Amino acid sequence: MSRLSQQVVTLKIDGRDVGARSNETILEVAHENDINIPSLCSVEGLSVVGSCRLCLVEVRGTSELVSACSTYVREGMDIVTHSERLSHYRQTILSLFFSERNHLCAVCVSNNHCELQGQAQALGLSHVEVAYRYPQLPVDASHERFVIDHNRCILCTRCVRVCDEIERAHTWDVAGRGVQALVITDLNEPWGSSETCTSCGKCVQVCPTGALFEKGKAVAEMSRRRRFLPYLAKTKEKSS
Amino acid sequence: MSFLDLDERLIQIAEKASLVYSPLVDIKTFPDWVDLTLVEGAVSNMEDWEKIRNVRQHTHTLVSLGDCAITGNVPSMRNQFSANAVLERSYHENIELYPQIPRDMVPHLLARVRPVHEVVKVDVFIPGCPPPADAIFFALSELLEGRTPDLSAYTRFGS
Amino acid sequence: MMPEELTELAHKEQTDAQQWQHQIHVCTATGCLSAQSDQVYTALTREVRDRGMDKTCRVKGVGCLGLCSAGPLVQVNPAGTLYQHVQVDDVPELVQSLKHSPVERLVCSTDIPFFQQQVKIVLANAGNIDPERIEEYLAVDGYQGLLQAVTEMTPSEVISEVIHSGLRGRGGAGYPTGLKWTTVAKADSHQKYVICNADEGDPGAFMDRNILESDPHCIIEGMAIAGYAVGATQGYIYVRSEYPLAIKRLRNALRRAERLGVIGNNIFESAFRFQIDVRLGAGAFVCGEETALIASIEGRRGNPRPRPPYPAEAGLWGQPTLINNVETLANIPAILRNGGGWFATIGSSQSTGTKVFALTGKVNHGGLIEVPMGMSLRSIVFDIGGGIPNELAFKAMQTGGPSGGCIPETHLDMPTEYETLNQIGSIMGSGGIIIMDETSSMVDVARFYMEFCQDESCGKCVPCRVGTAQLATLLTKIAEGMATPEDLILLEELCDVVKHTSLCGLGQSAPNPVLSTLRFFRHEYLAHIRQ
Amino acid sequence: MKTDIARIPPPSDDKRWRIIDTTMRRYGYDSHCLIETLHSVQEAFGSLDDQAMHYISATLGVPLSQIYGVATFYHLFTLKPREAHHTCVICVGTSCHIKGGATILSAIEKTFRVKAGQTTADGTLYLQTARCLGSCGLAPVVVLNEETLSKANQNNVIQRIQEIIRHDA
Repeated sequence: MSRLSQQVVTLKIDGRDVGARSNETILEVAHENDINIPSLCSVEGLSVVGSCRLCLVEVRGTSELVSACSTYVREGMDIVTHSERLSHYRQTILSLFFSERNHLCAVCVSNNHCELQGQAQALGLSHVEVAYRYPQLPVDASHERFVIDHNRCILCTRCVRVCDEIERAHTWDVAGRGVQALVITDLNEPWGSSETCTSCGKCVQVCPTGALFEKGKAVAEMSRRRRFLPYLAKTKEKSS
Repeated sequence: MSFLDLDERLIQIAEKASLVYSPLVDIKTFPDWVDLTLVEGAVSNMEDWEKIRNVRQHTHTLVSLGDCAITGNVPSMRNQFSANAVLERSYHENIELYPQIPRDMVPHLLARVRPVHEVVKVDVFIPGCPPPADAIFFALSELLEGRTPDLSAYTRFGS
Repeated sequence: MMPEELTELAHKEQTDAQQWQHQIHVCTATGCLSAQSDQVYTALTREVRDRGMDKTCRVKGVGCLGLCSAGPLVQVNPAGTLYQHVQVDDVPELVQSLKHSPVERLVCSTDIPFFQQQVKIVLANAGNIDPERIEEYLAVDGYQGLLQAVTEMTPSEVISEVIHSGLRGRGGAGYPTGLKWTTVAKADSHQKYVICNADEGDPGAFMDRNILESDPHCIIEGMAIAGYAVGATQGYIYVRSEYPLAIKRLRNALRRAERLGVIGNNIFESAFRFQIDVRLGAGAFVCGEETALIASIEGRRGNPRPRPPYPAEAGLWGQPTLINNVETLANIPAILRNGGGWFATIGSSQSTGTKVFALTGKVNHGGLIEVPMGMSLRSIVFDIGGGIPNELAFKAMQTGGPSGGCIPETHLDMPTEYETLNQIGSIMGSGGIIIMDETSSMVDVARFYMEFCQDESCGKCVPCRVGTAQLATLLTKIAEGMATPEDLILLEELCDVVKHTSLCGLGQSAPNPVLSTLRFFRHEYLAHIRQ
Repeated sequence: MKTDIARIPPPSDDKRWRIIDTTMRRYGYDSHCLIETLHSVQEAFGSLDDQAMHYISATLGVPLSQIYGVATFYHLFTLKPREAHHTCVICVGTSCHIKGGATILSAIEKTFRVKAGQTTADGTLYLQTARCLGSCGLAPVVVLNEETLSKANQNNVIQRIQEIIRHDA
């Protein structure tokens, strides 16, 4: 989503005057100014999907909420990133994530490194009001180095995007729809027998939860390295 | 156990509150009225179910302590299967000598393990597996002062 | 083709039509076909031939005659006698009667409000012309609007005519059509597209299908005019694959239109060229959403994406794209022929023109209707619909399908307008109206729609993916009498979250049926709650 | 037009592959025609199997997982062939629901011991639900093989199914 004309604009975020280029999103400008807006699906260097809905913010003068990751800044915008209403919405959205699959932080490889767990703490989610769904989901450990545990997947599609946009293998995609959706490799074959997977491991590094992890990691041992992403994204931009 | 990790701070708390019912106290029936109850663990069987409803009836402020009480945590892993399948697996499939499902003495399993707040109203939640002593101390201090604690700086799911 | 040829062909067809003493119109739209009207058609054709009447009497398959609940319908012209529930066995008697008086036992009175109170613009040709013959469309001034636009008007003049008409999107939201056209026209790009959204997915709605089956050329003409106005050369019609007859007639109509040269290169000897392709859906309600529809035409999963940018700026393959619903486009030829001012006199000031509805459920006269905007809801139910059968009481009127709401008796005197329907917690929607009597459970209706939304959620954003599933679970719990007062509070809270945080219209409007039934029929929910 | 991808031969001599190829050729072997191609396979073969998806992937240059994603997103596509002698489609659209479509569905499920979306154990009857068949004026509607039963009720539908099954025997 590049824009040809780049202008300098000024706007307000949480009452602070900030300057930005018109081809930047609200989320980018907020981060540049050390204003934290929660998000789970967006990650620097990958395309924007706007699916986690945690980065919704209020724009004064309009009634609709907009996702900060997918909305470009405009001159004179007056943005509110934290309010009682937003905080209630964000907590409920997190509850929906937790209720959807089987997230057991205590026994998860990503315990203390997990973005979902981190957001729950940051947003003060003390418990989940909606009923847990307890779906039966598979764990695929057929790959020689990695494992996917669908019980912990939040369908942010970071793995799908990094595989397609950076590694250009497009081994991952989403199958099915609605609450039945699952990330899959190739024709829903075991990951280990995928003909297209290059075993580069980028998907594992971008996963926000414990869904994708390296074999041999025990509880709380799975931390991620993502420094490669902005650099590779830039290289890709230059070459295209 | 985490509660005991409060160490010498236990004394501070003991100055303001008395412990009337606990696995550590030799009283078999729940008292008529208590100001504050900390409850651990998920609701798994009929005995838990009846117990927690009784506790709720006789408690002013009910606190879910730890992930099992709040999320179901590890005990809830059986929820992907039916209660019968779980019994079958535990008492038949994995047993070589006299496999049988116990009918007496063992409480009847609920179809699903449930977090405490799905069964009764819960007032305060202290997540963590286990919740750190600091979180428990902060929560108790605040509650004893009549305030509702915000624990996000002290603990989280899993922590 | 030359403009003169068009007039000549139309004239020839009009003259030919006059030679027939009788024309028997048999409804061959899906509604009547599912009551075996095709067999009636064949039997009539054979009977007329066997009696040697095929020089004076023509049997013709036509589009929807409207009163679907009384199908198969047959109309004998020029007398205009309408027959209902016609069976193959009735055919000899019917043909015999042409020389005498009508077969009384089969006659369906056209004096009833169902027929008298309708105003037909979009459905003017439905039931009158054979949708498989382009000549018949030409004979009723077909492609004259396009001719006028291309040969006498500039694109901006065409747009001002549409603005002047006050036409608003008939897909549901009611966005001003002229404004949408202006945005696409102003977008700076060499390549633009026009898409006709025929992915009609609301259960209980079949307006677009019947328009496509009854009068496919008016959509083609409407699209070509739109293409001329906004500067597009390529159009796509995205049709549900569940509509095989509509697809067949549309493809046939496109072939005829191409052969005649009313679409293609150098239309009417001008520099304007316009192509149309048909693209099929594959069973995904969410593809009615603009950005999901675009993804689907591009061959991808029908996942919506955040807007802006709107399709008018960056749509199909990133190019400016105009997306209009079938009924919206079907109004365009008439607006061009008669002028925007004429159109604006019909209906009410904020909602001009007519609206086509599929009227079904517990109502005496169900079918496809077209009424002027502003008509009271009560008239639709009790005059046109003829009231509730079996002497039961009216309970609610559902409009807008899974995105709409249920309107109780107390609000029936409201006029049919976009704004008023929004005020009472429903929407105009694409035009499905389902009438419910006192035996219908509103909790059950709310659950029905929520399960629909859960099934149709694409799964991209979490409020819709998990929220609709949670809402459906809660509604089931309520319907089964297992819910507590806290569950009802949670239900309302979740509705609020799903409505305001979902990514696209499907999720944002999914709670509407629950919210509107809670608003007007709260007591039914409370009756289910365990205290 | 895609020129960079070498054309690969169809998976077998089956003449139906020509239809698939014609569809792809009509769109210049462009990846955009994935859904049209899947329609074409579904129509010719009745379902989309791995072999077909591999062929389309190689010919259109669309990744395998993307094809699988699209094929499972749209409900019209099926990955496994349905083999039943008779198909019964119950409309569960709003009008039919209000007028008793659900009752008919549960009666059939009970009588023939089959769930919607499944085939009976003996393979005689495949039971399916449809969102809306668009014949709302004639609700409730049931489609038995090619035959449409309008204003249906559980008795006449069950009777008709039994007749059809008996006719086979």
